[in-house]
Amino acid sequence: MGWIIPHGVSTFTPEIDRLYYIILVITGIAFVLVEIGLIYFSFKYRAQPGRKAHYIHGNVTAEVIWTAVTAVTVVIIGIMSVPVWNKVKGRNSVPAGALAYNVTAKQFEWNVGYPGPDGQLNTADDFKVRNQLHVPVNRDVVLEATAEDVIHSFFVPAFRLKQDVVPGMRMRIWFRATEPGPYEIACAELCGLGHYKMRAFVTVHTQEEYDQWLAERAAQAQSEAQPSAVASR
Amino acid sequence: MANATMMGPPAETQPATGVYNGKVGMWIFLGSEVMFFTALIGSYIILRFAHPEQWATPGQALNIPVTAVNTFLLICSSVTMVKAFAAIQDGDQKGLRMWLVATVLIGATFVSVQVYEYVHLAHLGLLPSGYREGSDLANAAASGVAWKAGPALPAAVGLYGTTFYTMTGFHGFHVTMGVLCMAFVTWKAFNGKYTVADHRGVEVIGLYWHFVDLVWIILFTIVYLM
Amino acid sequence: MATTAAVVDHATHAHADDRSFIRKYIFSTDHKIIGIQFGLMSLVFLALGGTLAMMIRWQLGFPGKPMPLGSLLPETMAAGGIMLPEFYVALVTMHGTIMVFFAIMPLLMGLFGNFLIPLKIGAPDMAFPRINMASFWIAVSAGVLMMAGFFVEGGHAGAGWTGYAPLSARPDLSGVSLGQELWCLSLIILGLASILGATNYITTVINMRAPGMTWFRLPLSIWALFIASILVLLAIPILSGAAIMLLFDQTIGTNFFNPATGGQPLLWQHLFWYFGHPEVYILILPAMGFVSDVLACGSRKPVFGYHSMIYAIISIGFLGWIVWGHHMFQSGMNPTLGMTFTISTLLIAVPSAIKVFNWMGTMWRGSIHFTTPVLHAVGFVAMFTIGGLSGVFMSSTPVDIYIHDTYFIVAHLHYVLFGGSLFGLFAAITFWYPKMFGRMMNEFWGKVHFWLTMVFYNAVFWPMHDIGVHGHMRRIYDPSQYDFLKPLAPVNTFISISAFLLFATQGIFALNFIISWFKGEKAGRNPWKDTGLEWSTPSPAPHGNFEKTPTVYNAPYEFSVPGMAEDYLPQDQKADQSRAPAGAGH
Amino acid sequence: MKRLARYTLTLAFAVTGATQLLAQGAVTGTVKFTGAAPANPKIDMAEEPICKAKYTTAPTDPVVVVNKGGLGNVFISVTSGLPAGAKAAAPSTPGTIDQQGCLYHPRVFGVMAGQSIEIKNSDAVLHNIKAMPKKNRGFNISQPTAGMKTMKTFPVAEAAVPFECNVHGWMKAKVFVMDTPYFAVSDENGAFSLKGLPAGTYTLEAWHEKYGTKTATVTVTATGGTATFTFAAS
Repeated sequence: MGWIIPHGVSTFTPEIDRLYYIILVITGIAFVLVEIGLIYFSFKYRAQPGRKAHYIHGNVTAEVIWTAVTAVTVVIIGIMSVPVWNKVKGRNSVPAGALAYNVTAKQFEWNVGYPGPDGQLNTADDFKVRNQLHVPVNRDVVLEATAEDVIHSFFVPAFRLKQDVVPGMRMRIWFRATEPGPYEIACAELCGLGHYKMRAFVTVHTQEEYDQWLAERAAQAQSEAQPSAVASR
Repeated sequence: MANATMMGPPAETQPATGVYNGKVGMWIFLGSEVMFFTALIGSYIILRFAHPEQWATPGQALNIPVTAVNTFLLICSSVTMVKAFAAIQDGDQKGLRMWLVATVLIGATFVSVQVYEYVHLAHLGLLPSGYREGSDLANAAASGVAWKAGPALPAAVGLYGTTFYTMTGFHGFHVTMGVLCMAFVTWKAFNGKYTVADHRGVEVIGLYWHFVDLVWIILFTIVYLM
Repeated sequence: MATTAAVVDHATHAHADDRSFIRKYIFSTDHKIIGIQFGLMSLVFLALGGTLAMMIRWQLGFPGKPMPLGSLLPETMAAGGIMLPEFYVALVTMHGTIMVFFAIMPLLMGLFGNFLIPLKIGAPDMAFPRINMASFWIAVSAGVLMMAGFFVEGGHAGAGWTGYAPLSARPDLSGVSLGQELWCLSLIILGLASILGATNYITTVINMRAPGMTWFRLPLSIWALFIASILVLLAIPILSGAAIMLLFDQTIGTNFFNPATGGQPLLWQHLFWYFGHPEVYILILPAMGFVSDVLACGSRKPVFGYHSMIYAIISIGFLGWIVWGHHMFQSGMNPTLGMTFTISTLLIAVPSAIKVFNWMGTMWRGSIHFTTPVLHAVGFVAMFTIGGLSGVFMSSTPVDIYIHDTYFIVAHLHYVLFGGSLFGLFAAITFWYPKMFGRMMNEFWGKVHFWLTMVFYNAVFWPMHDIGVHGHMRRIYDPSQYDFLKPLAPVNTFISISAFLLFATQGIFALNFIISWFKGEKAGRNPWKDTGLEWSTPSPAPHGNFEKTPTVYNAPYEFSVPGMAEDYLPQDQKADQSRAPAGAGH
Repeated sequence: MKRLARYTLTLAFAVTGATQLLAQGAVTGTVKFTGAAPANPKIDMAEEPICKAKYTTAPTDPVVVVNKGGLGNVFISVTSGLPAGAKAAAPSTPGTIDQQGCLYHPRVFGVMAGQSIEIKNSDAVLHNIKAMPKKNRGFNISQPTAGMKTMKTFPVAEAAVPFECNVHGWMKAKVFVMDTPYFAVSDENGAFSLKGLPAGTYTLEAWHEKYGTKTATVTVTATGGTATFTFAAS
């Protein structure tokens, strides 16, 4: 059975995976102790002719010990979670200077808004690509995500990244991809009958590839959008 | 056994608390009611904090004087309820009946005034979904001029209408239920089912009635006055 | 006190039962009949919820292939036997809704809350028998409404059992209008039934305990039902309030959850989970209580740490109110709150661990008779442990980022609700069956059912952790759409086949249940040699329960008291003063 | 819309005289399009290889279809001239809309109120069909497999009911639900024919999803077979 997390390609991966494995080991020990204990007790103390159960109501020392051990363990897990959580989703976690994109989720597509040639988001030369997020490798990226209709959840398994996108709210989702390549984006929150088809792609490029791609798409959008963009306002 | 049809078991063993089941049960049930109104009021608070601009200045859309009188009536009905209870404790059957009838009538009046208020508001243009298109309020809000000695009405009142009707509506529903149960208790009082020794039904419905009054005082404060 | 009670007793108890058939079995006010009615209703719903799960598993195991018997379904559900996505979403929604609200909860609270509370505290009936009866029939009408949703235009509710707004509030976006409205209405009505039931249980426990039945002589099953009833009483009205708001949003145009007019979609989640987490404990606490009773009896030993078990139940009940945010870590809630909820959530591990260790302590140095109920109880401990431990993963917010809304969660919740609640229920049903029907269930087939269930159950849900760790999302109709999920297809097929076998295995239980009703071996008053008050009455217990109000002298689990001839000392049996057990009167 | 002026768009309805061959009262005509047709937006169907395989050249979204100076996908109906409240029985044959290559065929069409619409999926991919009428009851259904057919009916007349597929955000169609059978859609060359109109004078309206509506008056003669109309471009 594989309890092994698949390979991940963002800066969050090592820390989240490490925490996962730490918890796996801790819970694994508890699991083995309890299950072996149950099997052992079931065998050892099974009813046999002549056996009489001991009349015991409890043992305060034992109870205090296992209560304390459990409490300390879970508090340690909690404390270890804090810095990682703050890094990924904390209030001011988005690094300064992160490349920004607009992401608009609607049934059942992810529309990505790119800054046009001026490099600024939310200006006239922005262009939109459906279901395609292209980012450079080793750069901080922030997605300004909104939803048009219902709640969606932006999920990139390879980045260990998930964030619900709620209509009426603006979510800032950031990450830093570490390996070029194509990865899948899924919607992780039930959003209607086509939920399972709400699939998109994030392509991590090297910086040169990315610049080239962006320039191409911007030019294409420029030429294509001119008449129809105006018409549809 | 007077209240058996409503609350009582066929027979009660000695209650462990020394308080009869009906009363304990009503207190417990009211715990549930508290949580219900907490959900409504909590949602109101969250929505209002999120969009304070959708709330009209107190007294602009809602008629405070009328509702204040209505509130006063409801508080009076709590008093008449207490009077009814006191009467039967003294074995005063006549007093019990009189005060119960008074309570039922006042409760019914309260609900009627609330229905009138709804009709009036809907006519004026406030619906659960917000302004009614083309209504007086909608036009006034669109024009942006001052309305009724206050500032201009909010441009949108979707949440205001939503919370107003839901909260007062559910309170009204509770009062209506209370009036119906109270009418039943009154009917039994006229049949002489309550005695000095056993008048549990009067006490139990009284508990509910006071609770509903208390909730109204909170609702009146936050919905009408704030 | 005992004398006053005895005077009343003569009037109420053990009189000739001359009620008509309808008063006796249909509109009965007898808590035992109402309990059994709840039980039968929820077992039907359990089978139905299971059937829905099988359809879900068919689609996941064999995506796009025509379902066996699928051609019997109308075109709006399955076209040529191939399930439609909107039907799949409705299945997912209704499987969850039915199992939580119409199967597990009424089995635990409706069946056993009703059946056990008066019997185990020595009361002749509930505090409010008529309200009790009303509660059942209100629940039935809620069930009928819920079922009606399958037959309306647009299909049944399709926003998940959690009904997240705005999807649930917008017929144009979900394609479902009447179905979702019926869903809300049914939950509101069921809520009323639950609240009436809880009021009844709490009053009964507070007020109607037999003389000598002090709080610390109550069996753990009653403590668990009592705390769970308080949770029902306080949590269900929150759901009712939320469902009413949702219903109004759908029907009269209110704006609670409509973001376009300033409504707050997250408000629904806060309300739902503020109800929902206590609900989770409503679904597990009673099972914990039953298992404690069964394990003590099976091990012939007092429950280890009886007092700390009670405090654990109480603290789980309390902590349940301050952890709802852990369902919403990825919802866009204020991230700072995340830490608070992490800590409070992790703290729940403490009382849960206490309970697990105490169950093991109960078995330790006992003399365990592995009857069917005891097997299920031990199975409960083993499986609940897994469910509890997998919960630690998602309470850690960073790990939750990855596994939230994946099959890891599905595995976790089924380990708690199936491995926990349902194994606990199997233990309880097989244990108290003789008291309900006067006959024993078949032990051989009971054991076969247990072992097959245990094997197939783990074959279904254990691999779900694995696919969850690989990122497999919940509630998706066709995983083969995603490249990263394609390698998991064989696992999904394996899970599905195991699920069909697991479902088929439950047929053994159903047959055992039905056949034993008529043909089972006659049970005496106390077939398990247990200490509870219910075993001092005939099986099945008569109307009014006890020939004479019992007086309680002992703590609930006085097994194997040294120096006594029998290895159990019933709660209402005075121990010889000279050999008074040390634990009595705790 | 203003910058559009440089395309000097004109919609011309040139209705030529009906010949003997045409059924009586038939109005035939063309929807003309002058000026340069704008390029239609490209559709990236990479995510749906099954659909992409159905095209040899990169598919575009056929918003503006111009051939030989004629504009396609224009819906023509009679707005006045018919007796008030005129209604006709709906035909028993359904109107059909097909999903083929991740596009709707036809993109614009009319049915009569009460006439069934057959919604067909010719792609082996999931399409959902979300209809958003204002006067009728909307629906949102899905067709996951190739060859699936679903029947739907709108009982009340309503113009330009939007159909869309949310899985493929570019897929859009418009359905006109009419009380009378007098409507037509121009073909890819802009030609249309309105059959069976009784004699009289009518106002016709032509609707295009991008360029809005144009009206024209036409006179249909009673018997004798021929009727002559001229629609002037505005």
